[in-house]
Amino acid sequence: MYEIIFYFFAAVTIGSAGVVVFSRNIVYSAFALFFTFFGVAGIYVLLNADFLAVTQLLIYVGGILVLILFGVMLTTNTVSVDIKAKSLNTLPAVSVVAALAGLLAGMIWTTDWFMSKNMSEITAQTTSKEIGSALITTHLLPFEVASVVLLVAIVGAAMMARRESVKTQISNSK
Amino acid sequence: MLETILSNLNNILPEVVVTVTLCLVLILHLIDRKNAQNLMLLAVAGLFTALYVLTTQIGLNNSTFSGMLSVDPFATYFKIVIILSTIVVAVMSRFSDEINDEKKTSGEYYFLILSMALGMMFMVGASNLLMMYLTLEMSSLTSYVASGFTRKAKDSTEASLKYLLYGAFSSGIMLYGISLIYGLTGTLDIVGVNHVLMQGSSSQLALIVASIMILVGFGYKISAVPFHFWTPDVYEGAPTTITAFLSVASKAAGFAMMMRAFKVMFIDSSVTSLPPGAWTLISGVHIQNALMILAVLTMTLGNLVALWQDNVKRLLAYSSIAQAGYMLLGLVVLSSDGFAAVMIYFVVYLFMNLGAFYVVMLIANKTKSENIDDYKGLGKRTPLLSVALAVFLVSLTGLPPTAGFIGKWMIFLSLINAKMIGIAVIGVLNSVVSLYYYVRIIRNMFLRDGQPNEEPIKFPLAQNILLMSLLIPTLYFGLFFNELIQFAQFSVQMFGLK
Amino acid sequence: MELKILNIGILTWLTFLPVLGMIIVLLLPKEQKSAIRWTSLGITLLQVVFASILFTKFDRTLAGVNNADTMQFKEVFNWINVHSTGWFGSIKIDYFLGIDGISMPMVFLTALISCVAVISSWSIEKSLKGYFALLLLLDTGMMGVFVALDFFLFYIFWEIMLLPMYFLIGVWGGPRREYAAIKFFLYTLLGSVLLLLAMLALYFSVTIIDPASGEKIHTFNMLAMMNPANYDAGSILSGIHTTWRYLAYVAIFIGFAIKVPIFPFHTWLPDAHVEAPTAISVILAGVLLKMGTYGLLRIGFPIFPDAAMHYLYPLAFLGFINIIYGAFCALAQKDFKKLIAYSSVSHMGIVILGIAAMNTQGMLGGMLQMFNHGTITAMLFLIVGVIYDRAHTRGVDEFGGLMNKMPKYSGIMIVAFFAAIGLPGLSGFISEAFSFLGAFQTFRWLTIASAFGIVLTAGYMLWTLQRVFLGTLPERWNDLTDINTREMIMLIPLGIIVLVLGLYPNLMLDVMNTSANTLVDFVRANAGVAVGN
Amino acid sequence: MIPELKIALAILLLPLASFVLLIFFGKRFMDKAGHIGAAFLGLDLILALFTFGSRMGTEGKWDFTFTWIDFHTMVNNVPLKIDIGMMVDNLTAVMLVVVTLISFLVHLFSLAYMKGDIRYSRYYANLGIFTFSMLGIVLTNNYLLMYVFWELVGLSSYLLIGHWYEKKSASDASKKAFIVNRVGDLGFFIGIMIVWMQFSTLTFDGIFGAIGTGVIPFDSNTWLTAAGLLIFCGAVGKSAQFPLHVWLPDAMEGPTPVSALIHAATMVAAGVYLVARTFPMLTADALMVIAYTGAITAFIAASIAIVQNDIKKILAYSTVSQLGYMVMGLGVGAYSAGVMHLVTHAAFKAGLFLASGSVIHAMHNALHHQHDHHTDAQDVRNMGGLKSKMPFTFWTMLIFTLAISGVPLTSGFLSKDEILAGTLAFSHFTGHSIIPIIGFLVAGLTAFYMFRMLILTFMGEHQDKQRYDHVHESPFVMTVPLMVLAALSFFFFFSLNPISASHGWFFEKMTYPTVVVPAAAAATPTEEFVEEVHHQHTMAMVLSVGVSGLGILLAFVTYFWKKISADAFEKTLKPLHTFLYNKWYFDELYDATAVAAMMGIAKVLSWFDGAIVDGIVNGAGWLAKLVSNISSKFDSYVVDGAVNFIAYFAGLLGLSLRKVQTGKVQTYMILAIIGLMVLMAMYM
Amino acid sequence: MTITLTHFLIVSAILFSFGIYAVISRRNAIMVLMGIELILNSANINFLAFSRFGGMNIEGQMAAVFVIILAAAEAAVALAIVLNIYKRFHTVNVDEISFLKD
Repeated sequence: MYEIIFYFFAAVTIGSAGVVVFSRNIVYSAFALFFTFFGVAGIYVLLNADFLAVTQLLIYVGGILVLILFGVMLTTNTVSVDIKAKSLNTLPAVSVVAALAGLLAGMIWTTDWFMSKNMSEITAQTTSKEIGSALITTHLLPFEVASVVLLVAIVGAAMMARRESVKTQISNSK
Repeated sequence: MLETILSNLNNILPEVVVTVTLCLVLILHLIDRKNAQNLMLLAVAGLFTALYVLTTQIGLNNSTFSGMLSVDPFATYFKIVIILSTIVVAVMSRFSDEINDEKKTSGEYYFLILSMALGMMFMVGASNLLMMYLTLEMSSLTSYVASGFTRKAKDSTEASLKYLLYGAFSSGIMLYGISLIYGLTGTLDIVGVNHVLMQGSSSQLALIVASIMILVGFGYKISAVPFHFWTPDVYEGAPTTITAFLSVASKAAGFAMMMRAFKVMFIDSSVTSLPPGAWTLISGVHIQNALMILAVLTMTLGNLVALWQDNVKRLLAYSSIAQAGYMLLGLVVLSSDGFAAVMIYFVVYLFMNLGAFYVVMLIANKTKSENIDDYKGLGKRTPLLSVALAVFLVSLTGLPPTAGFIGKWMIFLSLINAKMIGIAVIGVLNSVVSLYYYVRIIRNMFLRDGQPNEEPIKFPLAQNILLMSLLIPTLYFGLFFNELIQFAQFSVQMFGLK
Repeated sequence: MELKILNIGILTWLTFLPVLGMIIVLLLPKEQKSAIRWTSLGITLLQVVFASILFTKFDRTLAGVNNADTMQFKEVFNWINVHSTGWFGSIKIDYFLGIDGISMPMVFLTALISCVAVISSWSIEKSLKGYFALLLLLDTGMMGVFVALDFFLFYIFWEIMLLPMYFLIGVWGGPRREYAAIKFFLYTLLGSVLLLLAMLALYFSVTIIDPASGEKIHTFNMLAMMNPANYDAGSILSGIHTTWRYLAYVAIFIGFAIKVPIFPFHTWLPDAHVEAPTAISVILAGVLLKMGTYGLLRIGFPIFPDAAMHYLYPLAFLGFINIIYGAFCALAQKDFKKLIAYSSVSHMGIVILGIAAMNTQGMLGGMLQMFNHGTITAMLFLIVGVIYDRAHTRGVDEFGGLMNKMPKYSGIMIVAFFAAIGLPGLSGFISEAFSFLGAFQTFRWLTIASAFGIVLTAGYMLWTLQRVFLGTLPERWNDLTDINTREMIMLIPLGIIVLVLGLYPNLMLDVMNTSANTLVDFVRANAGVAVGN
Repeated sequence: MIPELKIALAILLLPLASFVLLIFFGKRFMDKAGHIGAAFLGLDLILALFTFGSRMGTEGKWDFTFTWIDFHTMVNNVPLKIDIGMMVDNLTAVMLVVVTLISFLVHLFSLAYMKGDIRYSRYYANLGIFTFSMLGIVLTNNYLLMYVFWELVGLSSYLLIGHWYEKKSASDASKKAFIVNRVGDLGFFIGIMIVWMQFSTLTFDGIFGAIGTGVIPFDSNTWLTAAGLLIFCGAVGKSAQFPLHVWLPDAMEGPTPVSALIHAATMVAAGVYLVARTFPMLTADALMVIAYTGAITAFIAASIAIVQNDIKKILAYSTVSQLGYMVMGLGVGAYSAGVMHLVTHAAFKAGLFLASGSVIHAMHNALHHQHDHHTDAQDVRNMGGLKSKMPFTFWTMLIFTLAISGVPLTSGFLSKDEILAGTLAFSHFTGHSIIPIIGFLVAGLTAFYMFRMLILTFMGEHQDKQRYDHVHESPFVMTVPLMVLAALSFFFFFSLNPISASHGWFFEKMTYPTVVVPAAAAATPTEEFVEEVHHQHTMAMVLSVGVSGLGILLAFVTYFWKKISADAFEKTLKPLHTFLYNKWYFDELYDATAVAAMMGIAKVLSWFDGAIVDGIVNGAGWLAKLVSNISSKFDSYVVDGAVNFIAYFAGLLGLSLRKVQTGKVQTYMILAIIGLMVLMAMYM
Repeated sequence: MTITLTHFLIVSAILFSFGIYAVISRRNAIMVLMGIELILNSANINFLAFSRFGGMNIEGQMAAVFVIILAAAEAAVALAIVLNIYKRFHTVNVDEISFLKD
């Protein structure tokens, strides 16, 4: 059962990621990304990370994906049919990525990872509580820093995106 | 629990001060949207307070927040560098026409500067890979926005996009590398990683892949070849003040983090036969050779390409790549000498590089140009500024009696001490090459005549005071570097190491 | 021997007087042209006075060279003192000045040439203030090089000269000044970075006991570097005839060779000389070139006696090439200044040949030739400058018959030219003769071959003399005027020195003799001594 | 220092004082400068005569040596120092008189000859420094000072030859003289180096003393020979010996009294003096070379002199020839004869030059009177029949010509005779009979060309009647020196026996120096040689009078009685005549070889310096730029998709540095990943 | 066949490769951003997998939490910048925005 679920989610994740990457239509890509995030969330569940799975769905699907869709809509002339996004550097990209993937595969097969000795003892259990307590004890500082990061991101994004009365610009150096 | 948190807070008091200041800046901006002067003064006041608090922390050597952050002399030293450069950049921004044109968002501007500084201050102390990633991202995110600050200019916008894409890409790879380290050791704490690695691992390949992937993130931050490509474009496009800030503070933070990460994670403390200050890597970690290659490539490429530049900012961008190459030499040595040399270099670099950018900015204010050809005849029009720029450039070349010489001297001193003479030769030859393009600017200023009947350029006193406060240390440290070396050598201590 | 004025040592005065002058000049308003000139002149004259005092008070019997006790007018202050932090150990750098027979003549020469250069710069109008400020800074750098006994200090002074020189050539020079200036700058920097590396390697190889704290520290003290006992066993430069020692010597040699300049490294010189204003050519030829050979004597030979002895023949061979090659190149020149520049290459070759002999006569000859070439070439460049000021051309073939038109000028010119030819009775002869006599003892055939240089020298000098001064005066030069008092004032003292040293070389030889003997003995004695074992 | 040496020092310094006075204050004295110079020299002459007198009465020599430079160090357990000093022996004393006398007479003669010259005082100043340097050579007791004064003589001759430097030919000649002399001096200097290296002393006594004890340079007789010959090189230059004789005829561009002083009597004789001084250390081989050098010089110069038309050129070549004679004499071992010929020749050759100066002076005045600026005042073909117009000049000239031709009762006969006897003795000992053959041949030639000159100048018809009318005898100050010198050209000043000098005071005082080179001394024992010279004397006398008479007769037949047509002779032997007239093409040969080679090398090296050495440096800079800019050829657009995979990677690698910065952020990323992969690959 | 760590790592590696590919080959800036999200997700899978198989080590999960937070922040900033670009250049094709270059 566990295997079937894993393969299912793995297939969803990789398949949709393939669509994201190779689709020529950016809107398709954006929608395919939803399935990727979903698949990843499923894998999280398989990895005993229930809290993370939910967070993944909430933040990625509810937040980031929406942002990306906004981006797609705002930057694409939807009236015209031409919302295709071409790729470039195909050949070098393929070769580089192939080499990288090969390297990673080789590494994964050969490496002796840090593994718990008694895998059987690990049972499915919720980690929300642990995460919660870690956030205010051991990971308090990252937590606070993350809050500042979010503040900065909000202020920065707002400042960047705020529409100005557009004048014709003259670049100052070129 | 609360006591622990409070005592921890005491350790990050400078960061807290900066955080409070950035909030105050935001609030002040909401109250009074027009007055950039007050914002600047507030920011600078906050930074000086933080600096004062920092000075009380000198000598502190402990770890806080469950090992997330180290507050040790090493971090304090770099924090001082960062705060000093933030102060200079903040003051400098007041004199920048580019920034002053964006009056309405000056609150955000100082907020960004301060939050960049904050991120960097955390970077230098971070002693957990997660914390490192987090703070790196924090300073990067603000940098992306800051380099696109002058939204009217196309260049600035383009710079921010390139910076964003390249930065996110690099930090993504770094994150993957961090995850592999986690997989190998089961921990993200760098001291913990070190302990696990010390026990010996048969997984050479994963270790190499992980460490080099992490190197990508650091390399991008310090603009080391071949991860430097964003640097010239961003430096050219971003507002000059931000460029200056990125070239000094951001690089300092990146170096500090990298030095800490590599030294703490990969040091083999079981080897005791070495002379004091020297250390050795855990077998199977080949970071030294990688750094050596990076260093040589970085300085060579930076210098060779800088020969071709006509835009002074871009030229300085390549020059700062080359400077990063020299600093990397200090890491290659694998000894405290090298680290101390890098640290000394940063103080020196702070003054000379900020000085150079400051002069370039002032000149661009008046002439609206950063092209090297428009520097012709400046020696006559504004002698003080031209002489100052000449001194900064000479210092960047590394000629006595400027501070730049001391920086390079210490680097080569540590290299020779480690008998890495081949590398040292490449280094000095590079500095000869660098002379050529630095002198091009000097030549245009003094040896060439500008357009006829150009008016002399005058600068207000305040701007000259800032200039002097950069110029005088550049000369002073060239002759009296006693305390500087002493302080740097004292500050090489890192928490978690004997 | 100590000499203090206002409780500050005389060598410090000598070295930093020009800096004082520079500050005064910078503070003076731009319009006060004559005040700036007179300040510079006053400062350099004072320097000459101090140097003369030094010259008279100098104890001729003390050798110096490798012995701190016999160094004279010593000044030692601790400059940099980083306490031991366990890694480098303590870093201690001393402000260590002192002179011996090797540096004394050079100190005097520097003061003299600087003063002459100021006088010959009197007619400079363009950015006068900057010019004199830079000239004075240059003066400090030159003087510092000759009095510093700490390698680090030496290096600082060595490099301080570069920038003023760059500007002085680049701003006030001839049409191709930029090219010449950057070429000079790059070349010299290339040499000095190699010097830097060798210096650092030496630093880590030498350990002394710090008299203050009793701990073992590395040092930049040149004299300590000369003592074989101070080398750490197993350090980079320990041992004898090791690759590292050879490499370090070669690095140092290239650093100095570029300055001399020795054959393959000389191409900056003609350009720099031709483009530089007269006063700067005078300084270049008069003082800067000597730094190279001085460096070899002060650093190259005594610190690396084994390598120096090993490379003695190549050194002499380069000297031979310099002599012949420089003379041939001079023969082909049509530009008066370039001709003199190449003659410098040739004459410095004699210095190289002399010191490569590594015996008393050669060494003394070489050292004396350093001084003599300084004065003679300074005269030659001033002579070119005088004519250039009037005619605004330096083409040798464009002149003729000046002897009648400018009799005083021609009289002085004859002294300078024949001194350069090596006519007995003028200073050039003694030093050339000693150099050859000394070199002949060590390198028989090479010296015979080199001696052909004296025929070539006579050839190009007399040919030039004929083309410029003899024959008939072209009509366009009918309104040339003879030299004025100011020009006389700068040329006559040099002429007198040339004459006096020609008749009574002991005046200078006495000063150098003890040190030269000691240096030769030291190098010969230590060539076979392994260091650090 | 003994008082006599103090006087000698005064003799040395008086001309210097004259020089200093005239060079700095010459302008003030106006036309009195000459009188001042002459006065100084007059005093000098008196002192020299006094020294000569007291010297001749004593034995040994007066010597004074002091340490000039002490190196305060030891070499081979000998303190290293340079000793210099002065000495007066018989040779010196004679030379002192010769130099001061001729110089004084030239000063006197010039009072009229140089009157009105634009650089009158400079001329006298230069005469002063010349005399000073010449006396220095004579008075010194070591090679260093010898070399010093040697060079100073070169300088003063440079100044004097180039006195009329506005003339290109004059400045060329002065330059040529100095440089050719330098070539010789180079050898001299190298010789000194060898000597110094071996003996660490440069005094004659020190060196000869050391050689006498068997010490020789580098333990090699070859090196000793070489040292001697190298020092002899100095003499080759100064005394215009083959192959460096080319400068002397050109040097006639100087004023004629200068020629008399420098190029007849003193400076050129310095070389002979040098050989005489060095004589003790010359090996048999060295002497052989010297003898041949002298013989060849004597012959070449005599052969050229026959066909010259310029009166001064004829005298110049005759001087070269006679110098060759002296050198040959010394070379064959006839030491006293060589030195004696030096002295006698000084008197009559100076006389010849002064007389020719008198003629030229007169011709100049005549031509000037006619406003004729084209006719050469020195060409014998333009003269003729001056005998009656210039009786004093003619009669003195006749005496000089007889003397140089070696006619009995003259001084020239005595010295020449002894040299020829020496050559016969030499050939007897060594079998080199070519030397005496040349000796006699040259004696004949000399008589011929000298009388040719005399006849063409003074006898026969004048070429131009009008000009002839304007020729007048020279003034008193010019003829008096001629008469003094004429008197000195008779035998009784040197030996009371008119046919042999070997028992005269000169030979007694100027004894053969002790040869210190053991090998040379053994090869030709002095006593045997002197004996043999006596033996050959009659033979030499008969032969020499014979060939001289033949020469004179031939001259009269050809040019006075015109029984033989010189022109016809010239035409039949055209190639030979051209060859001789062009001085054996020596100048052309040197121009084509040595000078051209020098200039060629100079040009090539200068080009090399500019193009190659500099070019390499610039090329390195260019290469550095190229390395960073090679790119454009591998522009990233060229390699788009379809291109071969490997070529693409090669292109990417070759994409050099700068053009990589395309502005496309994704290219940057690819490069970063490639960098990453390369770094990883290095450890796998 | 049990699902081991390797399976998860392979999924993650594939995702990572896809991400890299998207980043370096897609012209549209938003596509590049999507690629970056893929990279971050792959790293997160790694963290969680190592956490799970390393004995439920909470550190991995904490890391993932923060990565998600940062991803959100980054996306916000990135979109703002992309919009800004679109305003200036009227395109979001990365290769067309290359005015700053050598």
